[in-house]
Amino acid sequence: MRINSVNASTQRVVNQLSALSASKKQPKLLNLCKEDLIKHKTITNAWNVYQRKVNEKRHIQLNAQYKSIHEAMEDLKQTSPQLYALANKPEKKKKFPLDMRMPTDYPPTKPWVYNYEPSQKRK
Amino acid sequence: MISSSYARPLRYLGRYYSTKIWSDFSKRSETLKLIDPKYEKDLLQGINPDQGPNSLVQPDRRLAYHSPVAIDETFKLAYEYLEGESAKIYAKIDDKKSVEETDRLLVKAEQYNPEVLFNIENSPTQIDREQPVYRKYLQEKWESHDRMLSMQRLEQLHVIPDTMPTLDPKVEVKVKFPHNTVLEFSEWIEPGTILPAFAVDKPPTIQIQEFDRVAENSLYTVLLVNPDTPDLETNTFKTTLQYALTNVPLSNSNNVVGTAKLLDDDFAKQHVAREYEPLVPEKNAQLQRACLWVFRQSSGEIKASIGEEDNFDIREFAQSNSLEAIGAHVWRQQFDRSVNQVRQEYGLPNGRVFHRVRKAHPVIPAGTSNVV
Amino acid sequence: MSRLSIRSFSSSPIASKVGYSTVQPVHHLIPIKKQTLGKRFPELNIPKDDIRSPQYKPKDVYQDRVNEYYQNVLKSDLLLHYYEHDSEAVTGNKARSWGEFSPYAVYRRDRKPKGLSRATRDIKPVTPRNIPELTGISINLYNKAALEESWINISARLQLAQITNVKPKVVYNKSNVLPWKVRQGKECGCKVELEGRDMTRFLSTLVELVLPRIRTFKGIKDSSGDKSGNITFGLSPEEIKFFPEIENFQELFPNLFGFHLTFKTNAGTDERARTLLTSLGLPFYKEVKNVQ
Amino acid sequence: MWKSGLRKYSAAASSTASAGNSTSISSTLLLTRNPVITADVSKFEAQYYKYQNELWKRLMWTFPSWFYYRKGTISEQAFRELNPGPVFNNPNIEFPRGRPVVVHQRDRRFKQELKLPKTYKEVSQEKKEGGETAAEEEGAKEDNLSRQIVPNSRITKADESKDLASLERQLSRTLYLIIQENSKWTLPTFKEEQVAQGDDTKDSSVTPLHTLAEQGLYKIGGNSINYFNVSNTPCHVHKSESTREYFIKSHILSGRFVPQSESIKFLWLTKEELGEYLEKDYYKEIEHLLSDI
Amino acid sequence: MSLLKSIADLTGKTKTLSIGSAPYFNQVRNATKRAAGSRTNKNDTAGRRLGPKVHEGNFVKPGQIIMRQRGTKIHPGENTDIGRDHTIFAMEPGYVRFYYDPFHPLRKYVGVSLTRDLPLPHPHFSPRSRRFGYEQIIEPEAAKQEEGHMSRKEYLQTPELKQKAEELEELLSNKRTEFKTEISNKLGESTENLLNLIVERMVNIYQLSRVGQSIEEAQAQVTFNYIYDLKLKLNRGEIKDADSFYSLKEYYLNNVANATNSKLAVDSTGTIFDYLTPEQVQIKQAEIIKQLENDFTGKIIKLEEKRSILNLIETPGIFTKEKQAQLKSVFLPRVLPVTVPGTIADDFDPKKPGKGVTVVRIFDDKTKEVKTYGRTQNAFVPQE
Repeated sequence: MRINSVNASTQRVVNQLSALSASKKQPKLLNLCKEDLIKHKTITNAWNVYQRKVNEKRHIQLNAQYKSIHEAMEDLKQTSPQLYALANKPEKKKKFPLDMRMPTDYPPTKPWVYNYEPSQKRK
Repeated sequence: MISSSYARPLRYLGRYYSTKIWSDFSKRSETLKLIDPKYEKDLLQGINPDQGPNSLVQPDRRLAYHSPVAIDETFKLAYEYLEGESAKIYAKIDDKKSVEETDRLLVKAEQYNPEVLFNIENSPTQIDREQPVYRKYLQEKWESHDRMLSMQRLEQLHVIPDTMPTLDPKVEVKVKFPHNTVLEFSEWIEPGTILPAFAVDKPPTIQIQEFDRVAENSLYTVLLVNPDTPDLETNTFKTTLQYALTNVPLSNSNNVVGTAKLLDDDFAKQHVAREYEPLVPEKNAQLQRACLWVFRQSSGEIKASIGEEDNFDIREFAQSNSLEAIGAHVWRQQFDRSVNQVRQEYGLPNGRVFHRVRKAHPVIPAGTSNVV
Repeated sequence: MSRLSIRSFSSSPIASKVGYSTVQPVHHLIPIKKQTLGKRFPELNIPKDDIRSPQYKPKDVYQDRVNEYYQNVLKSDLLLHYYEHDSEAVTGNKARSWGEFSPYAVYRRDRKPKGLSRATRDIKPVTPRNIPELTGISINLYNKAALEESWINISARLQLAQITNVKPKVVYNKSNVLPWKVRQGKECGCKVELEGRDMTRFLSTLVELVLPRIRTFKGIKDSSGDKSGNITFGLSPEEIKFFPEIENFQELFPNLFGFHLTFKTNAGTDERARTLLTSLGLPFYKEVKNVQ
Repeated sequence: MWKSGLRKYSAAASSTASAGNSTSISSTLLLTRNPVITADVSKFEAQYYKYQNELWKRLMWTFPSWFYYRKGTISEQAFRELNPGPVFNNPNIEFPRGRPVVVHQRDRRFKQELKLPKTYKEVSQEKKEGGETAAEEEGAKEDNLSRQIVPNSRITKADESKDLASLERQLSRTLYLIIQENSKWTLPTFKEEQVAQGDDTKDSSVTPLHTLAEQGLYKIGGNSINYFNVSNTPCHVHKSESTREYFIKSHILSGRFVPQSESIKFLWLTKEELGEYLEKDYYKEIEHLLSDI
Repeated sequence: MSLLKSIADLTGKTKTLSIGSAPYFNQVRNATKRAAGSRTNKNDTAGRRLGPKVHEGNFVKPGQIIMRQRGTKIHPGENTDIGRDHTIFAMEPGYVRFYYDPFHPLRKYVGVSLTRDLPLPHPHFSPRSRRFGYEQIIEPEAAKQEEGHMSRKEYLQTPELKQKAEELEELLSNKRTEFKTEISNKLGESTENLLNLIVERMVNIYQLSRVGQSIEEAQAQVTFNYIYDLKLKLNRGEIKDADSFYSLKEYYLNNVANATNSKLAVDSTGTIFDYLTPEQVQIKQAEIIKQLENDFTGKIIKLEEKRSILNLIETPGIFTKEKQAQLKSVFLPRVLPVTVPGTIADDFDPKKPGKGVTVVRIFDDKTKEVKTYGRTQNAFVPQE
């Protein structure tokens, strides 16, 4: 009764606080039976093994790429010092373009922008 | 279920590859199967919601149980994936690999098998200890609790360094006195417990669990010493030997020295180097520690018998016989009303009685005359 | 409160007990976790990622597109982008020793680095092992209004929780500054540390839905950064309106609060961190100084 | 010490190389189209995400509907109509599958399933659409913000028609540009002209590798390509006795590849498809540069 | 003063040091403090007489103070302790040693060594040197009195323990008489001595099975206990020689242990029954469960049926206690399921159920509906 009789702004704060707090909102604890517990463990194990494999594969590929860059630069240094100097110039101010977007779950209505107009500079 | 042969089980002859490897027992041990077959359907095929899981006992609780959504479908895919990975590992095992390498690969191939996990979680006493994967899980369990507890007690009660200087525990040592008819004393004893004399008046059952593969013909020594026997001449303590087993052959699965073995006359003759005599503390002589040490015999059989000297030097004994300490256990005793009866049983004279109050007499160095 | 009046279960008063304790050396090498040996609260010994723990929370609940993009596309690009042939690690400004022979310095802390109060990290060349990565986003909301009326902080906390899906922690004042009415121990805002899927979801919302709709937003200042690869910028209350979680419930959040966002990276330098953030879709702009 | 020695050695080597004029340097362009949509997940991954998601929902706190739908409002009524409360724990009824534990209109044993009432905008939109004609509706559809969102198909027309030259195919994969000039499919390669003439004192006399690749691309593919060059640094070298092909990595961001001569054919292919079109040894050499996704 | 004097002497000898006309050292010291005492002058306290009270190598008695200090200038080492004000005192009689401990290189320690020639600290891994300190009571009367002395806790617990022991003894003696008649019935005629041995054995097995040992374990344990007691008797001299020990042992093994092991068994409730091997037990278990399923599921359970179900479940030596409880909860529910024919009243008015009809409302989880049934008396398993 007393809660209902407070003014509107106080009531709003009370509501906000109750939306934040855990009281009466928590679900029952998961008490899995023995069989389900082992099943869950197996699922988790499989996921961990799977992720480990994926990460290993990525790591191997990145290492190979790094080695390949290193070899290319080593070779370029031998073949053409000028080109090497240009290729090894640090690009400190270079930024990734905003047009490079991260993938979405579903494609946009027009999956690709074809009508690109080159700027004046390039011509 | 548990094979008692000491021979090395399970070698994989030739290359072997099957994607349904976890349901194929032609080359894998039968002991990797679910021990209790009544759980098989619930675990591998899914729980029927109209009957509920088998592991819950009460019918109403069984029906009221709800599995997480989509657990069975996910489990099926996970099982297939892990089984495939396991088959790949089995394909790597051949006869050229060393024993350690084979064991390592066997652990890797079976460690995620849900049947193995279920066995180790729910029937840890019935598992086959010859299988490296089970030993690995046993070791993890031991290291996560029991090893820490026993080392804490051994340190707190000064078993190290009062008997042996230090301990690098390799085996799990469990002790119980199965002749007891009271539940409190008939279970496995937690290290450091204070026990009454009647609870220890018959020799204990000792379990020594090795976690690495035990080499053939490896022998063990077990010594029970009491470092708190009063020595009135010097006003200090001396160590007495209460029980000694030597040259005991043990394996991963055959690892208990208990009633069944002691009943055998040959065993008693060959391995009991000193008959069991329980600790019988005298009145007001305070708590005494019964320290049980387990040694690996690194240089074969011990031939010499143990002398009857008054003060037993366990360090010297271990060094002269090149024994490696691998595990220990401790319990405590003090004078209680059953001590006199135990003394009578063992034909011991009546115990001395000491003053209740501790006096300020200094220690008398050995060799000086006994003048207080 | 005097020490004598503290209630305790012990029968002897605290004042008669010695304030001395020492650690006895042990005789073995087994580390003992004492808390796991107690029998009173067994569930506290279960690790959080075990489903039996009351604190268990599933982590991989959906496909994480931001992380996948980073792993599959950006990592390889960044490796190539940062590659510098024959480069070596640049040693940071380190704490100095007091000299080898001074007996006074045996147990003394090392000297501060030259010209700085704290040592700086080495800058190592980028290899597949240390490709810069966004490790977390920390959101810090300083609520001035809460200094006077602490209940105002409730709506600030709720606002952060609404946006980030993580329950914020309350921040308290550490010191007294009377002219600003800052009192020690009073609530002055809240903060959230985002990691994993919470972070990537927040990042994608920010980059794809919020920032493009802020007309005045030019980008993050090019000079932002703490020199070790953590970039900060702020959002004002008007800009927070564009978060879809707030936008659709405007009547529930009549007062909005601005906050600071810190993108925590392991890049090591601000320059690298900036490049990393642009690859994740955050724009930067260069300040033009007024040149007369 | 050893460093300076190395430098000397390399300088000597390069001088011999450039003096000999024996090697021809070219720049190969690895032009990629990054995935537009998220990667396709395996069956196990999809199932795992579903399982975890269900667990997550099961362990979520109860939705504070009293906060979002204030008591006595119309929206609250609509919400209540859409979400009838769970079964009440009546002590006179038997529940063979467990008694419900209801707190705040949620059975705490299960996840909470919610249906949300339509917002004011949506309702008014519906009303309007009801009154309007179908043609008007069509026109309004495109630019109306509050129209119902229907996700587009992950498989595009280009996939269906198997148009290998389209940039809209295989949206979840990385595509690579290959061209055919003399009946052989290759990655676009552009030869360095000036370095062979051998004036190595001036930098301006040579074109940097990435510029070379850019110029070459515009030459064969037209000007309307928006692309991002990842780095000046080559990511790979394909060596033979007298040739050096340095790989330059770029992403196409928008625009299109328009062949500037009739003889040029081009395709946008995934990693596996590249294996079919390129020479086997060559593909094996560059396999690690190509993304699996 | 002495400085002034020496300088004054100097000036006397060499005049070059005097400056100007005024004599250089003719100086007056003015008071810089007020003459009347201020508060700060009075707060000096008496010395606290801190410091070591004994020297290295001195003999100390327990409780004797070794060091008084503020804070721990010196730390308490072996056989010493520290008081509330950091006073270090001896815990054992012995010789004082001041030393450094390698585990705490910045601390000084003081300890008490139990003998004169023992250095401190003692090597980390060597056994501790300890003092026993208790004196033997020689006089027999006093010794007996002291031995009989009980702590308060023991004294208070004694009556209860005694009563428990008596109850146990009574239970066992009842069991003995009970077993005696049963065993003599089962085994036929035998000598009184042999019968007593067998009865004692069964009682012991019963006791061990009460703490959870299986029948085979308990049998082996009881055999071992008997032989072990015989051996102790031999050691005590109650048995003349080794030969009679062996003959007694053989007699027990052949006539008591082996003769009864395969015939008699006892369960944890103290019921004697024919021994079954573990394989036989398994077969029997399956049989009983099959019988329960075939004969009693889906049927009305009256008192008679209930008794036969209970008899089947409680067949001695077949099921463990937990299993029995589980079987009871499955086969003897309080209310039979609605699928059992004859437990549902065909037509009834939910508001006015007839005599002997109980209205039951059950929630169906699949259809999400509440169904109402009228249950007849037969639906409820009779309670005794």
